[in-house]
Amino acid sequence: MSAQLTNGSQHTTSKNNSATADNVLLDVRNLQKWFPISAGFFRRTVGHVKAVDDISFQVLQGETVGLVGESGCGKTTAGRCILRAYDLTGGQILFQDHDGEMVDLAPLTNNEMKPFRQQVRMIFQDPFNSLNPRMPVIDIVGDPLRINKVVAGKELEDRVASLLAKVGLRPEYMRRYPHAFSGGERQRIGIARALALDPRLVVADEAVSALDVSVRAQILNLIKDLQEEFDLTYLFVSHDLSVIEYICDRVVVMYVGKIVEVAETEELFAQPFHPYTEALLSAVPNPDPRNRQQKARIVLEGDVADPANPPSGCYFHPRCRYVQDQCSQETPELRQIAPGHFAACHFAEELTLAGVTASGELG
Amino acid sequence: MLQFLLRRLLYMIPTMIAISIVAFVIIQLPPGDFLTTMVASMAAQGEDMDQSAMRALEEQYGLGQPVHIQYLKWMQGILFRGDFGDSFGWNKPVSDLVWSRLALTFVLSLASLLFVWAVAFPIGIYSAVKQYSIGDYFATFIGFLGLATPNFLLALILMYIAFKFFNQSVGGLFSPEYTEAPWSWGKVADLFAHLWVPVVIIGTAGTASLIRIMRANLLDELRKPYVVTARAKGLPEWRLLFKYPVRIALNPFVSTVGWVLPTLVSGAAIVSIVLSLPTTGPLLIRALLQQDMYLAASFIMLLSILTVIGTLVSDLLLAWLDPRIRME
Amino acid sequence: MAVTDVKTLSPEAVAPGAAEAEIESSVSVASQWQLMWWKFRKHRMAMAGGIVTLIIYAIALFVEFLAPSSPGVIRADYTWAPPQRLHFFRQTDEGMRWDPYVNGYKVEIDPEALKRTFVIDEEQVVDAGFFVKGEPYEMWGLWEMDLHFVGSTDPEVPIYFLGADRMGRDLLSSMIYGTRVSMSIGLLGVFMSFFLGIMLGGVSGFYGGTVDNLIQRIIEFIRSIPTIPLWMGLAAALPTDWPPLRIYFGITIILSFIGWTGLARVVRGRFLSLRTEDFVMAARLDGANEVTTIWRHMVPSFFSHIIASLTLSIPGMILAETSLSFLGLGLRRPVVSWGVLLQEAQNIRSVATAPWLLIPGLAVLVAVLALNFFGDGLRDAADPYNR
Amino acid sequence: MESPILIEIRNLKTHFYLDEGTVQAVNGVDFTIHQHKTLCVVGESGCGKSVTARSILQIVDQPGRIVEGEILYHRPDRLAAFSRRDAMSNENGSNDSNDSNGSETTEIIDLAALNPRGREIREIRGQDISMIFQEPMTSLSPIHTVGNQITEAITLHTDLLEDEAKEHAIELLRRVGIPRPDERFDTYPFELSGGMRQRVMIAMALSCNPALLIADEPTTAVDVTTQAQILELLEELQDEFGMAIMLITHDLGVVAEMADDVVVMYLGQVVERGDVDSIFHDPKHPYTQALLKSIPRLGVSRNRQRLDSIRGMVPDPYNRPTGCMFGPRCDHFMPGRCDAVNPPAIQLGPEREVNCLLYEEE
Repeated sequence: MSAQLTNGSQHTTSKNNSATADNVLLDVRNLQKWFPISAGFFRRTVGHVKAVDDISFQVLQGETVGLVGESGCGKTTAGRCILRAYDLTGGQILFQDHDGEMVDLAPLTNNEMKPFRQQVRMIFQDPFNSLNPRMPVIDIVGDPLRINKVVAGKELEDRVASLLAKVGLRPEYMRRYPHAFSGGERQRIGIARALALDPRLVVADEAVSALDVSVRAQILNLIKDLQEEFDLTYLFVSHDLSVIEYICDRVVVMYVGKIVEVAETEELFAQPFHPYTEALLSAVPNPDPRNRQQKARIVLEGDVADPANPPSGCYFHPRCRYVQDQCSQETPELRQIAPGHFAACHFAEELTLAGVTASGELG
Repeated sequence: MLQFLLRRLLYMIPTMIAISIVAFVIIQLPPGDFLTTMVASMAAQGEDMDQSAMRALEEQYGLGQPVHIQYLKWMQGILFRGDFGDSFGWNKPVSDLVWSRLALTFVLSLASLLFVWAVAFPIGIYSAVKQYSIGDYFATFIGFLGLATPNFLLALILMYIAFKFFNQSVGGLFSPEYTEAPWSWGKVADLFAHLWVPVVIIGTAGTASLIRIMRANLLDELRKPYVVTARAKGLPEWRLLFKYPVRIALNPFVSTVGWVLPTLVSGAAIVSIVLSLPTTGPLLIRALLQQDMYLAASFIMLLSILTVIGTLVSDLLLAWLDPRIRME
Repeated sequence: MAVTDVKTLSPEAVAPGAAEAEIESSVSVASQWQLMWWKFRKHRMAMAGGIVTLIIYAIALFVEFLAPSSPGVIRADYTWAPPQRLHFFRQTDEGMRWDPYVNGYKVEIDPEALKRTFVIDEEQVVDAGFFVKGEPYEMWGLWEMDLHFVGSTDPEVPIYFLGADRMGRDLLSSMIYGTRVSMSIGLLGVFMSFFLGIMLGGVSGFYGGTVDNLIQRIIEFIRSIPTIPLWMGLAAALPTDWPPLRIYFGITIILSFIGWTGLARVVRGRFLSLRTEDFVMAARLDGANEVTTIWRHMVPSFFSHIIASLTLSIPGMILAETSLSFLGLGLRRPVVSWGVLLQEAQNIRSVATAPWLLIPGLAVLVAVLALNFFGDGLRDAADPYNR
Repeated sequence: MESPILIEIRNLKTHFYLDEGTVQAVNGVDFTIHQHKTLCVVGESGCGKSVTARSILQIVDQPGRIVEGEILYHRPDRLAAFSRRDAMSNENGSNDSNDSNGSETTEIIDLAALNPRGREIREIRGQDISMIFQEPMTSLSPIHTVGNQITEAITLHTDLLEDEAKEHAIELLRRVGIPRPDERFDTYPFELSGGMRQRVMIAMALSCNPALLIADEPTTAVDVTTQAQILELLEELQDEFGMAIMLITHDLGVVAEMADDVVVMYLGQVVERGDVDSIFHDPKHPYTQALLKSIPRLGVSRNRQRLDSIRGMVPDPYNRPTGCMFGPRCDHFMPGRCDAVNPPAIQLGPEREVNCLLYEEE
């Protein structure tokens, strides 16, 4: 992990990203995804939902980067753009190929994407909708192998069996249909499918949010174990800060389609530089009744801004308790505040914001 | 709301134009025209028509011209003079023939619609609230039966029963003494006395499917969380039922006018033929068989427009009922 | 078994106790068709409807053999002859004996109307039988046969189980022949609208955008025209001098012209909702191309719904054909359908003289009811994964 | 526990009769709710916490019904309740709730014995006991204005006139933190955000100044910042109105922040109950212990020790284990004992119980 700490300084915004280190697996530059709003008889486009609006970040080989924010902040859309499940409105998605070269995935056609679809895989949120109910497990997990002509026949069966064993399911269940499994087991099947093609980057979109508390820990542990075993890199999309803190090395915080803060997990949680991050951390309920009295909770006013019609300047200014005149007029750039620690706030240096201390209290 | 109304009115224009074209084209589809039909029937009776008389008739009706010219002339007449052309078969302007019959068709369809609603609404509510009760099963069964019986068959059976057991005829919309009489209160009363038979016949199929729709809608709504909220407030069951789920299930119910109305108009056409009612049905079929072009096209067009307007009214009603649509 | 079916569909189904292991695993590996069958089987009315539907189609298949005679045979001396009841046993000196027969007719003159009417004469006996030799026919147009399921043992004396029409044609034979036409015209019409509906609905739902918008407007437009006047117009457009077979196809095309809109809506709706399903996205991310995604993932997901909607649209076709033929705008003799037969009952006079002419209506009723129940059950069973 | 008892649930059983079999959603639950206190019921999906709450108001959905047990409602003196209402209507009167602490209970009603459609239970619903739900979008009628829905609750239980009720409703909307309440009175739920809708629900629930507010996963469907707003609001309102809160949640963090007392449920049964501090710092039941260890905690899990997960999963409701419900997943499973006996509640102290054979005194 220490290697990445020093590398953090290279992790930058679009302005100074000339150098790309060897161990940058994914380099997202100025990613934009706007969804048109259409109305009327002829379905004319009357505006855009700027779901993801010009975001840049990097993911290093072997690390887990968390993408966190509230619903509607664009984190899921960003993840899906990286998987090229959506066509982009703008920007680049540079991905390190096997031979170390950075390839921009953004302009690739479906056919050209095919080799990369094997290297970038996804774990879905909902274990019920993400498995085709009309297919037995062997087809669900084996289809990526078959489609990409990796293996076939008896060999495919063996591969599926070993994948199922890896994720903690009994291989003899491979003829069963999804309806025979519980939520946690289904999520394991989904993970087996993601791993089938020996991926290098796995985008996990709220992978544990739909699971029961007692099963959630099992899956989180599994995700961690598999990372070690297969040398995986994760982009972990979640709204749950305690899960993010547990599993991620570095965290990207998003608000209304923009990145507001990027830092090493420990730093971000201990010393946030953006008031939104502070508020988010403060809002997480602390599972220790003894901390209740000490905690001065920051309760944000109002609701998340509408991405179709965001406020002027800093999108967060209407809810920010440190708001100044400048905030409603100028849009803050994401800039480096401390080594490896970036924030998009005009007053990041001046503010002293509260994080979470190691004991779980708010400092 | 006003904007909604304007937009809906605007949408209607292309639909109306398309309808007029389709109506006209359908009539042009069969080979030959009214004249050839006439010549053929005359020939069958051993008569001959002389060439110059034919040419004169052709000229008179503009039959020699290309179809699109004929269409444009026809539309011009309708739009600027309210002139739908002449009926060949009756040798009269179409407008003399259609309006009174169309008005009766309108009355008949509207009455059927009201009947369908009046019957389907309470039965549908009952069926949903008392799901799986004997009454529900009975309503479902009758519903299926109603769906499976063709309108005209029901008409025939009713006629047979009336004839056989009551020795009276159920056909027509007026008693003989009023048939040719000018409109008066007595005639209106007579109309309503006769109306219920065709209304019941036409309405049966529609009622059956609407009961099922109302039942399904209401069952859906009854499972929604807001019902629990209302119950947790302490509302009495019946008040709760009518203020919330029934009221909300009413919306899709109202929107069914869109397809119930065309079905009712269709049903009215065919039942009128069986019961020989003085509506559009019998005249339309005669016009079609005789290739009485302008008359048939005018009927098809006007009937279609009637349903389009009906659908519009139901859309407006829906918007009035449902704030989500109104404020879209 | 049936009890455990649904139980294991609950999302939290887990490894069972040893006793249930066998049943459990059979459900675990059950494909959607098996699950659907289990679900359908529990729906009693639907099962009954399905069986009746099968019987009707079986009748349609073997009409030549089942009908006592051909539908077109005119016997002017049996005008409006009433139905003759089939007696299976005959009273003899030694008691009841198996020997099917019917009573013959005698002619009565109505003193008021001075009309000749047939009445059943209890004195006369006409021998009847099963598997009798009768009028020769070509089975399926392939080979000659003269064996009839039921009929008069004497070819010279006709039997009218369901009475005769105004030209002395046997109603039962006509109805049996009509079954083939009425049931097949629905089927054919449905298959044509199925094709149109899947194509246009699929294009509309899968690609969306302008194409979708255009197709939607067309559908809305077609649906806003009242069907019977439209059908009447189109049917009247068929030239009167066409041969019966071509008229038959003409009518199926007219019926499917409107039928497809409903199916297209269903297909489009399914495509639209499936397009956003996670498992469809998962297939795309697996590297599957568009064709694979559609055929391996999307179509199987709504195929069962389509079959259900198809079944439910056949009755509409049957009713429409019946109405058109009844009005004289549809099929015409020598082709017989139930609607053509009902045309005989168009005015109150014929119904009053020969109420049995309404019997084809009963056939329509039974067929439509059976198909509706069957289709309803299919629709309920179509989504075995409904949580 | 100096505060008087408000609700006493004894051996409550609510079962659902489905074609596939009987689901014993709530199967012998005992606990107590005290006046002015917050009780959290915590458990995973399918543990019966929601059904328990609905049983109190007799609004269990159709195939389900209460088959056994008592729900004793110690109805506080209505005079005291009225004084609380007065306290509320003169807005500034801040912390009057202590006055009503000593309010005497005049009658005890067994809610489980009342006819679910009868007048008695309807008078209690929304007036004495009210409820808010998880999904504020679907829990409000989409085609009635929020004002209409709140006013209805008021006029139903008071003899306020229509415009007085409206005034009161606007006051409530203001109190729950809705800006420009007089304008919002006429809006429809779909015009409001999730957090605002939940506030409307709360305003509606508090309109008759209930003795108990049941909140069924009130923050599950909203974002974490909105959750903080709602929880804060509930705390404030409790101080001001003095009602007891029964909060149902699966989030242990929410429990730690809100609860005075905690009931832990698993598969339709209570496994442990006690005050919040002992539940979190001295959990007794293996399930509670495991649950607390399996959640990632902000700040604490930063040192990245593995989470201790509970093995297996919650059994499906038709296949309940014999004996202890948690037996098959328990690390302390005692063969021959835990699968034979459904453990009874073992008293560890006042209001402190655990249902586990490990604590049985020989």
